Amino acid sequence: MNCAELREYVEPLPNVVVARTNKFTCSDSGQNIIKNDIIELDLNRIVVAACTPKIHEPTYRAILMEAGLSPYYFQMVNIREHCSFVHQNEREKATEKAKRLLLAGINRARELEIVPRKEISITKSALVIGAGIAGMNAALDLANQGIEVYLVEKEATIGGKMAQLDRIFPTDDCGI
Amino acid sequence: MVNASKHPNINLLTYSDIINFSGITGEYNVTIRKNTRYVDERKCTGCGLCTTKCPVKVPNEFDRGIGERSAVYIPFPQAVPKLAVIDKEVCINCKNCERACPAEAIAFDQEDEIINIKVGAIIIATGWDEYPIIETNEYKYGIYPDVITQIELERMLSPIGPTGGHVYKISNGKTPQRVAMILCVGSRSLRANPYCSAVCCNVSLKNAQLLKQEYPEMDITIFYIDIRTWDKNNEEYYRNIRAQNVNFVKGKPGDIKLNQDGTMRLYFDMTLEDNVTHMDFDLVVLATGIVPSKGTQKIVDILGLSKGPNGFLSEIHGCLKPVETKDMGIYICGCAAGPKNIPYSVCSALGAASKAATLLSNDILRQELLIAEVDESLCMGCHRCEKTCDFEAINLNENDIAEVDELKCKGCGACVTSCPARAIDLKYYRDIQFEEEIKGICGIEIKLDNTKEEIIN
Amino acid sequence: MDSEGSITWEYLKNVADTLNSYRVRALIDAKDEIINAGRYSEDQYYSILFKMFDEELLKYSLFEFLKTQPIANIEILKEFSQKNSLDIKKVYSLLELLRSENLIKIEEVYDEIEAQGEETPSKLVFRDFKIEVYREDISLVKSIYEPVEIIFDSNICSGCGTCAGVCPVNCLNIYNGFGQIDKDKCIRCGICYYVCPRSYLPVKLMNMYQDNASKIKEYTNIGNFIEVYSARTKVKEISEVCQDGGIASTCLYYLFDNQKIDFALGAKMSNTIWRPEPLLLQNKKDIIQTAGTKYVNNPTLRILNEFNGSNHSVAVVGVPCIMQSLLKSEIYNIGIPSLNNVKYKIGIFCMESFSYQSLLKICEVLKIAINDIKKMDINKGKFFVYTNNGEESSVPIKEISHLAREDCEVCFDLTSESADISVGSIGSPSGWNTVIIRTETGKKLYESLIAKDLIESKPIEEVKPGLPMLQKIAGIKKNGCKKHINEKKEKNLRVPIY
Amino acid sequence: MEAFLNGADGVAIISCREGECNFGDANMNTYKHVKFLRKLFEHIGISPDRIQQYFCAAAEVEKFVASVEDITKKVQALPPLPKRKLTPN
Repeated sequence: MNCAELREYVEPLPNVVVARTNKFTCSDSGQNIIKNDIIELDLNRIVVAACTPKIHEPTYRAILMEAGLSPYYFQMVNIREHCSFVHQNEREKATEKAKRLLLAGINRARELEIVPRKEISITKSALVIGAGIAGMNAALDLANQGIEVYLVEKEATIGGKMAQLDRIFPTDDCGI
Repeated sequence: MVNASKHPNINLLTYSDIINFSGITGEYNVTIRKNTRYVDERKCTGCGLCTTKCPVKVPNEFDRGIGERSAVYIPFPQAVPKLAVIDKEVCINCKNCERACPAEAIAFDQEDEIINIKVGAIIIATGWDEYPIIETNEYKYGIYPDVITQIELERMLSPIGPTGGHVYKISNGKTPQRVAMILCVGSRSLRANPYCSAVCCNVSLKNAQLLKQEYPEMDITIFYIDIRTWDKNNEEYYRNIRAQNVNFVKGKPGDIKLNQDGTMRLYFDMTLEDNVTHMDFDLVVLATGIVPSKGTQKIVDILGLSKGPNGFLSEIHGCLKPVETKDMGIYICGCAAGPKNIPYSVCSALGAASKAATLLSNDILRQELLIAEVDESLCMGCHRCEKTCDFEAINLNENDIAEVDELKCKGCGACVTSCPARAIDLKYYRDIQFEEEIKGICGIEIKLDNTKEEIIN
Repeated sequence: MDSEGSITWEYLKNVADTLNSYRVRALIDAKDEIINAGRYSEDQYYSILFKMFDEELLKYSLFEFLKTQPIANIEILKEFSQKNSLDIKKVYSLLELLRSENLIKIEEVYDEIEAQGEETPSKLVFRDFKIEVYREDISLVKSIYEPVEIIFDSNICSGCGTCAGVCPVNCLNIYNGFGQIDKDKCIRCGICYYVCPRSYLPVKLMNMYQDNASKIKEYTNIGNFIEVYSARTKVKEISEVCQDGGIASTCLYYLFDNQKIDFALGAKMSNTIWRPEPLLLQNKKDIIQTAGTKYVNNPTLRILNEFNGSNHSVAVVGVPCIMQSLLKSEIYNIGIPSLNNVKYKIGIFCMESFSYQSLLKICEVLKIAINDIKKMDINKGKFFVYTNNGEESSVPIKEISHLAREDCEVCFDLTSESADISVGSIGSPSGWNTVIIRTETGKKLYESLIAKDLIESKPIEEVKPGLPMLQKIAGIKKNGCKKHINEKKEKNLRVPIY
Repeated sequence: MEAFLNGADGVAIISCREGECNFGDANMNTYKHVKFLRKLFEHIGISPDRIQQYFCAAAEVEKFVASVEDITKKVQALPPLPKRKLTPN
């Protein structure tokens, strides 16, 4: 889609201080641009229109934190999966849709708030459910690191399905 | 097995079920019910004397019903912990065992024990079950006695199994001469499960080899769609067995009929020769697939995890986060997450253990509170949110105002919609945030002074 | 869909606002609970829900309309009623709702008419409303539709039983004349609050409905009426058992006889002597059980749900508070099937009633065992008791009035102003009833009684002490009510909003 | 309703399949609300086709596309709903 057009579209929107297009915003150089902008322009909300938040949202949140901003003042708009991937042959319509999504993202960004965090002291023990070959190995591994492990098995004996096997491939060892 | 049971850092709780779960990463509260064995674990020596005195005989589940066990039994000779257990459903209360036990370990008045524990992380390794072929009677399993599964063959091949390592036809007790093995029963099928069960090819190859070693004259035919032996050394293993005079037929048998002489006739399409034909066999062994265990389903319900369309537990990312679930402190491994061979199961178990240990190596965890929030000035105390919440995270305080339990709330938002007074909002996912988003998607711009709204499209 | 053409954006906006209404939302979510409670079927549930929705929708549209006006008055309300082709009375009722929900403030403007001699003292005449909207956002208002629990707690529950009779989840009941609520079952739909005569009661509006008037005006101490008579029954079975003139029973007798009603609601004596309980009358034989005045209060409307569903016709005989809640629920039609079935409202005069416990105390004062009492009566300011042995004793009302129910202190209504026809003894000679005809329904019924030769009737002017006496006593009750309400207000106690 | 108020002619709610909700049975809770809204739309004279709930898992691409096409078709058959008017100042 037409990224320059998108930038021109969002620039005059209320509250928008700066809009940039950039290849690979998630790269180091892209990250630095955001960081510098936050510091120099005193930004308090960041909207990134790029790929899925599933992968890079943590990356960007980290940048916000580095720049001294709450990581929750960040909003990601997925114009890759939602626009360029699914509307490959309709460039103009895809751009139009991206505008709407961006507008939604910017609108939401205005209302963003800091989410409080709670500090939890971690209980140094683990529960392993199922004492088959996987459960036993996991339990032993943890136990060997000095962690207290509860190994719970619904049957009367541990070993699981593997105890039923006579030999195991490809080594033909005994199953038990 | 013995290592696991003897390790000082492992509290082994067998014959137990998880019955309740709450809390968040780093601080889970789990309630475990230790089902009664009717045998005192501290006194039982595992001598097995009681089992010889018990008058009840039922099919032995461990040996897949080929052998028998009594109502008081030790699952198998190398069982860990080696303790007797009484199956109350079949027990006739004759108390012979009580009289026989030299350690006075039989305790008919024992009751279920409820144990509450606090843990920082959870690993789920609830394993697999065999494809329930008894329900579908594929290849007349359950109808013709000499149609068995690989696990049943496995038990017969075991020197400690019900037949002492010898293979017999169930119908007449003779050693079979012609054995058919059918792969992909219940797997890679449009009628049953679409997925590959990952281990059946190798299991069949291994058992064919064991049979060949025991009975060199035996005719073994393996019917396959594709032989999938993808892991380290497995292809070599396959080549080796192929060289041992085992017959391989590419094509899945379509029908099975019982002949007058007790043998079974398989009809099949030899796809490599384009030839529809049939052959007679004494024993048919089905390589049944792997399905999620019943325990997995139960754990999904109690822990509130998600599972995929095939019923296996879902990881966050199939490639990069294969042992992690959406709940940060809960990890999955082994066949609970999908069919695996043993090395892969062990790898995933160690992966999960490593992930859990990484989490537990921290002293403090910072948890985002993406949870519901109650506006006390609007709350009417109608209890509706309390009834709606699946996680029992909302309760009314003494002033009849709803209170959210930070540890239990999962931030699902069900209470938000249930509140008639609109007193509940979800942090970071507030109604106002969505309303603004909707306005954006609908193309409505908000002017800076916030007083004028304008249509752009 | 064709009808979509007439929908405006403003309408959609009001629909959206209405969906935020506490009551509507409470009902939506409680569907399973309501249907499982077994009182209303799924169809009835939806009809109640949508009726409520429509009512709320109108209310919010009025609110939105008022918001656009700087100062609203009656003219503005008329404009709204014309625009939406609504009865002006309906608009008043919505206004009353908005007021009770604290969304608007209403100031009433009165004209003072100067005294013209002794005969006509100076008085205030209603002229106009001054309506001020002082809340912008409905969704931020804490709902006032609390369950009637607060009414119970503040001792102003009249024990009429309506709430228990309509509750969709059966969480209310009346014990010993006072309400009780099962908080766990309650879904907070506020239906009970809506029908309760002691939560808020639009008195002026109720008189207007009785009168079928479209203007707000002042009424006398006995409310709106068409005609007043003094009458007594000619039906022998009734005259043998009745308290005075037996007119209320005769009305039922006629209605059952002519298949005008399928059921009637009344009070009969329970197994505990002198303790009434509600009765669903099925035919005229049942009337005998209900004849005679009961001085202990009775939650007649509790059994409303016993004829849920089909299109029955029902008459209700009851005291003023019962009539009030019936008329109130008629004005705020909430689609409760059993309330829609009520076709005749026969009111009884009531000065105050006693709880069963206080009746026992009166017996103590009189040194009579309750089981010996044959008949009770209030006459000439005294409470009379006649025993089975033919003895008669009495005590001045003043001495026992502190034993009356506390809630009766806040009741302004002596003559069942909300009924179709009111019956009582005050104003007529002994053995006769004063009958106040209030509505067209009441008038038709009374005319039929005369036509069928079931009663003997005289204009009230022909008997002593007559209407002035009734007006005077009604005035006493009204003033007493005002006094008690002011007292309670001073103590910051909850009072009914009239 | 916010969507309708801001100019949408139809709303599709696409949720996980029955029994596969991440959060217990929130998808079925939503379904209850959608069912009510459809009834309400009928009651106030709006076509219930304007609001639909579809159940499809994240991986069911065809079903998702079919859902979107289904509601688009249904809503396109209906006249547009009234739009918010421009309020001067």
